Amino acid sequence: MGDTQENIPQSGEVIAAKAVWQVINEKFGDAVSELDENPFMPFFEVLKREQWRDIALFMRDNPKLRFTYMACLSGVDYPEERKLGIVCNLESLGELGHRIAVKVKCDREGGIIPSVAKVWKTADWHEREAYDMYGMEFSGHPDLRRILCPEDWEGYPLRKDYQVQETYHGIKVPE
Amino acid sequence: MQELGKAEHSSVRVTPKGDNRVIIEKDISSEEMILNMGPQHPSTHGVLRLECKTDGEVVIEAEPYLGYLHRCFEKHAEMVDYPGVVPFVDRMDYLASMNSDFAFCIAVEKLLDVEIPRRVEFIRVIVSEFNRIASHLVAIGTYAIDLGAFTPFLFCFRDREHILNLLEWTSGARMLYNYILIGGVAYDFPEGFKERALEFVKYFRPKALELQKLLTENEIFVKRTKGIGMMPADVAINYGWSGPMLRGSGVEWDLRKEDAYSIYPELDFKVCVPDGRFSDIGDCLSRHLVRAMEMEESLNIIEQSLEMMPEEDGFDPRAAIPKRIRPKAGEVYGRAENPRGELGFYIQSDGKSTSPLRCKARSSCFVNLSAMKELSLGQLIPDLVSIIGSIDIVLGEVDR
Amino acid sequence: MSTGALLPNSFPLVMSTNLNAWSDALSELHLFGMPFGLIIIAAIPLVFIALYALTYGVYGERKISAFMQDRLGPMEVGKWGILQTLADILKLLQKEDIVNKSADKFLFVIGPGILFVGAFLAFAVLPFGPAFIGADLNVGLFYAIGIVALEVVGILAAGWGSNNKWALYGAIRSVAQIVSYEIPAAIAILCGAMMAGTLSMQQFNLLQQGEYGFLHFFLFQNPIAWLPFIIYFIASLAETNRAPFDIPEAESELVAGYFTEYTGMKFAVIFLAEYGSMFMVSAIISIVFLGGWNSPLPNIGPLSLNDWTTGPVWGAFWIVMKGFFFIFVQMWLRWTLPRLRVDQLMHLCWKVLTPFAFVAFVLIAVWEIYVK
Amino acid sequence: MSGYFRDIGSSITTILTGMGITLRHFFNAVKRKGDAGIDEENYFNQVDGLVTLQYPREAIPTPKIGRYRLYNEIDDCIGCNQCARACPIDCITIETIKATKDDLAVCGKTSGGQQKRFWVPVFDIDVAQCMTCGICSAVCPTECLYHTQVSDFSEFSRENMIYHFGNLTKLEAEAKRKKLEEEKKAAPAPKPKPKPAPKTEPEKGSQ
Repeated sequence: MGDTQENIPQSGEVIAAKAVWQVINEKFGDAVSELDENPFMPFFEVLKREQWRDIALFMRDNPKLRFTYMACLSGVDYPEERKLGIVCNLESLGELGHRIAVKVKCDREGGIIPSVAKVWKTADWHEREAYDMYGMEFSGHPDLRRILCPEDWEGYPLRKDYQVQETYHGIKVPE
Repeated sequence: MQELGKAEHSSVRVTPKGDNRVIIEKDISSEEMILNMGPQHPSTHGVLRLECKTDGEVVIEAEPYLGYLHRCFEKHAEMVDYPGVVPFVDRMDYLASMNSDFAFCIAVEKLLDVEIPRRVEFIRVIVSEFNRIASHLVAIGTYAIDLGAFTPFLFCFRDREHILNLLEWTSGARMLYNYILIGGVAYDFPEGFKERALEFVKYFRPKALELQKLLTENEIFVKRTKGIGMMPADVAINYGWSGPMLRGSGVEWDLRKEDAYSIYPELDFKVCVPDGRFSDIGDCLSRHLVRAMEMEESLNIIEQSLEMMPEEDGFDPRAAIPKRIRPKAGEVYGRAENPRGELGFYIQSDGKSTSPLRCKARSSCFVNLSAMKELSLGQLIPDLVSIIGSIDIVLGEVDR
Repeated sequence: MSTGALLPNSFPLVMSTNLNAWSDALSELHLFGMPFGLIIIAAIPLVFIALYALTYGVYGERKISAFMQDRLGPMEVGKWGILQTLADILKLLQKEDIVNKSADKFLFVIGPGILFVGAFLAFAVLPFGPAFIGADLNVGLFYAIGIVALEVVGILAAGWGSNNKWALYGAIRSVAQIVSYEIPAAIAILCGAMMAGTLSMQQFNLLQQGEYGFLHFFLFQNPIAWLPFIIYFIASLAETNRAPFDIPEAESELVAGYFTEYTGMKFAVIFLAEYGSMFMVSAIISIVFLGGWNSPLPNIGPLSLNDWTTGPVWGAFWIVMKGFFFIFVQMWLRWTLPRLRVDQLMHLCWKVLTPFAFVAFVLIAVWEIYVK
Repeated sequence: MSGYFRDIGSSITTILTGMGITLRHFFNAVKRKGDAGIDEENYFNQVDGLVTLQYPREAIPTPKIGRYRLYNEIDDCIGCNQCARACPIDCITIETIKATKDDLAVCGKTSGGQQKRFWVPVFDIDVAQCMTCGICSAVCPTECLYHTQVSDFSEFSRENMIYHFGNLTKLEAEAKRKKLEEEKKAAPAPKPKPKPAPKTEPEKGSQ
């Protein structure tokens, strides 16, 4: 972080994230992990993923938190842990202005993560995309289909062990 | 858990309202018809497909189908090294490549520890504001075409051409620049760029006024857009809207102010939100007005930064570029204000390889478009076109 | 009000003073027992439409739109691209004539035909100057309004026969639009008929004749006439599906509307019909309100401009020029304005134009009875 | 009711304003902007009038920095393979043959005076794939690979889009390869140096 202008809000961000994490930790206890004080993206992990939707709703509606805005939801592959996961970047628009990232992980094969598509509508398409690219299920998602790849595409392209299919409807797939 | 279900829905509902909304009497309704709008349709701005359930002229529901322009950006990004990702970023939002590059470089520079020369920051801001004007010109022009006015479109493209010439002069390419590099920019401004850029600002102001008179103030245009596609602020936030879309709903939120990246905190500009005098806040016209106002603000920013930019003889804009870009292990979410909203990159680095372990692009159009289904409920087909136009999608960014 | 004001002492035919001298002479022309002259009379409007559509209609529109948009327009074929339209026609002729598999072949083929015939039939009562008219009907105006509406059938046939959802939308919109706009258009025209007291096209012209040129035109004789004039002009835009009322072919909504599926020559015929009816409504408006083939120039003292610019050939010139002027305005509007929405279009028709047309109708009647 | 008349009034005025603007442009069509390049003084001199050009005959000149068709000055190329590795889409194919000792003089020096150590029989650039990002020219140590201002280079056949810059014919390459084999046999493994050139002056091209 060479730029001085960016440095100041960054450190403040971690402090704010810490306060946020404490509020969540009070409520949910050991369902959430310790806060990782990553200076660019402070995050915690949801250890009990069944509770992820409750945590999400709490984060959105608690007056101290008010994470009204989901900036991003990225699917991630953790091949060495044999897990898939999502990373959600959340932010509170308005006077609170704090942001935090949340990670949820699930098993690599047949993993299920509760959907937060109804909490943040942003998550709707992002979860579809994560499903499309990584293949984890989102339970409770209103319309879980592939979004970018064709419906009948085989495999999940962004997994690290992905092998591209040879032909698709008789068309040779390059590489 | 019942409460959970209720609470989940509590804040999310679009109630389409407005003066110009048509009330459809249900007793004359007939059979539903499925109408496929796109992927090759003049007003879907690329290869978007909308599967519309229609009842006469009324669209009961429109379901967007994406992926026709999916070019595997995220997979590509995992295959090539960091500087090699930048050209691919260019091709995502091809109307605002500079801004996209800027966002990506911000993300990577957060991971790396690089000191960015001050002049480089100014160059970056100036070119990306130029590109923002160019992008908004396309947005406004194509919106005019969607509503049947062809002439404003060509006026917009005429002015955009000057910007492209300016950017070609400094970056060497007209559209896909690969100009903002990680840790610097590719070239310094050419001799005389400042004068020409100021001339452009002088040239463009009356042209923007003319555009306003020809299009924005036109009664037919107002009638076609005012009160159409209403999006209340809280729903817009819940949908994750950003950029002109969110500001069109009256939320004063601009990453240039919020994140205060680069030299934006030093510049004097305002966040454009509609004041509700000409438009109903949250409708298509508001979004259009925000774009028109932002062009003016961008001109201000360009003027200011051209004045403030430190002059250096024999300045090497590539001096700060690291020899080998191999960030330490970690993850970062970096973002910048794109003409279409927040363009963010979630980058995960393992500290060993020169290419990202995971590079997720949070594209603004993708998120903005996700509200399409809800916005389209019970609209007329012409209004549907008007709404798609006001979202200002670039399919290259939607599908990545 | 007599024909005597026309240039006297001329060649019997070329400069004939008699009304309809050329067309009467032609209709009596028989060769080998065939009514050869009638064929020529019929052919003249056809040739006119084709030529005008080729030159002014397509090329002119492209150039006008280009200039309004700071472009050059067609420049490649011929000097200043003058032959561009010919090249386009050649291209269209060579194109494959596609009739899609599921189309209703009969309707699909007959659609452009009806469209063109509808536009063309109206030319029968259009006076090209004092000496030429296809048929000087005493209900000429009524016939013209009626026959232009025949286009609706053609559009519906084309749209339905295409078996394409966009075409169907276009056709339905178009029918709703044309039928609705018939009403303000007809009432506005009725105002003109009321001022003239006749429905014959040639009589309209004769009534607006005089040495003061444009001052004799109904538009300048009666201040209220401006209202039906504007109403008719707006309605005529809608009837010919021109912008801002081009919602039946709204390219950004309905791809191309009712002619989405047409290719090659059928497409060209639809275009020809559009330009034909554009000229037709422009000619009607200039006959009813702007003196038709009468010269707008007044006699000013010794400069008898009006007399110099009157005559069969001048008459043809004036009516064509007036028609072209209104076509220019139509193009001008098209390249300026956005498109209305379907319901706004209907709103404009039923809630704005029709009431105003009625008001104009009453006012004109009052004027005719009490003021004149 | 007043709203009704206000709507009619504003419609008429705004439509007339718009028509005034288009008519002004129509009459301005006698002027033309011309083909001044952006780096010329008079670029913004003519702000009204027609702006389009008849492309192949008239064109706005590409600025000097213009980054279009890729070109390789093979005489300066040392065959270091950096560009091919940097290229994000692998549109550059390079094959090199190490020059034998007695050939070094024949192989020559670059214009910068650097000794070339490789023959480059194959230096193919697929300009159809090339996305003109400029990364290859930035890493080139001898600045022999660069983008030219030629922006219009369409071809009828895709094969023609692959540009061959190699400095040896197939036969010559075969001969050189054989020569290298013989040299290797003669002097068994004198410490093979796979990539001597690139490390000498890296990143020079970027400045």
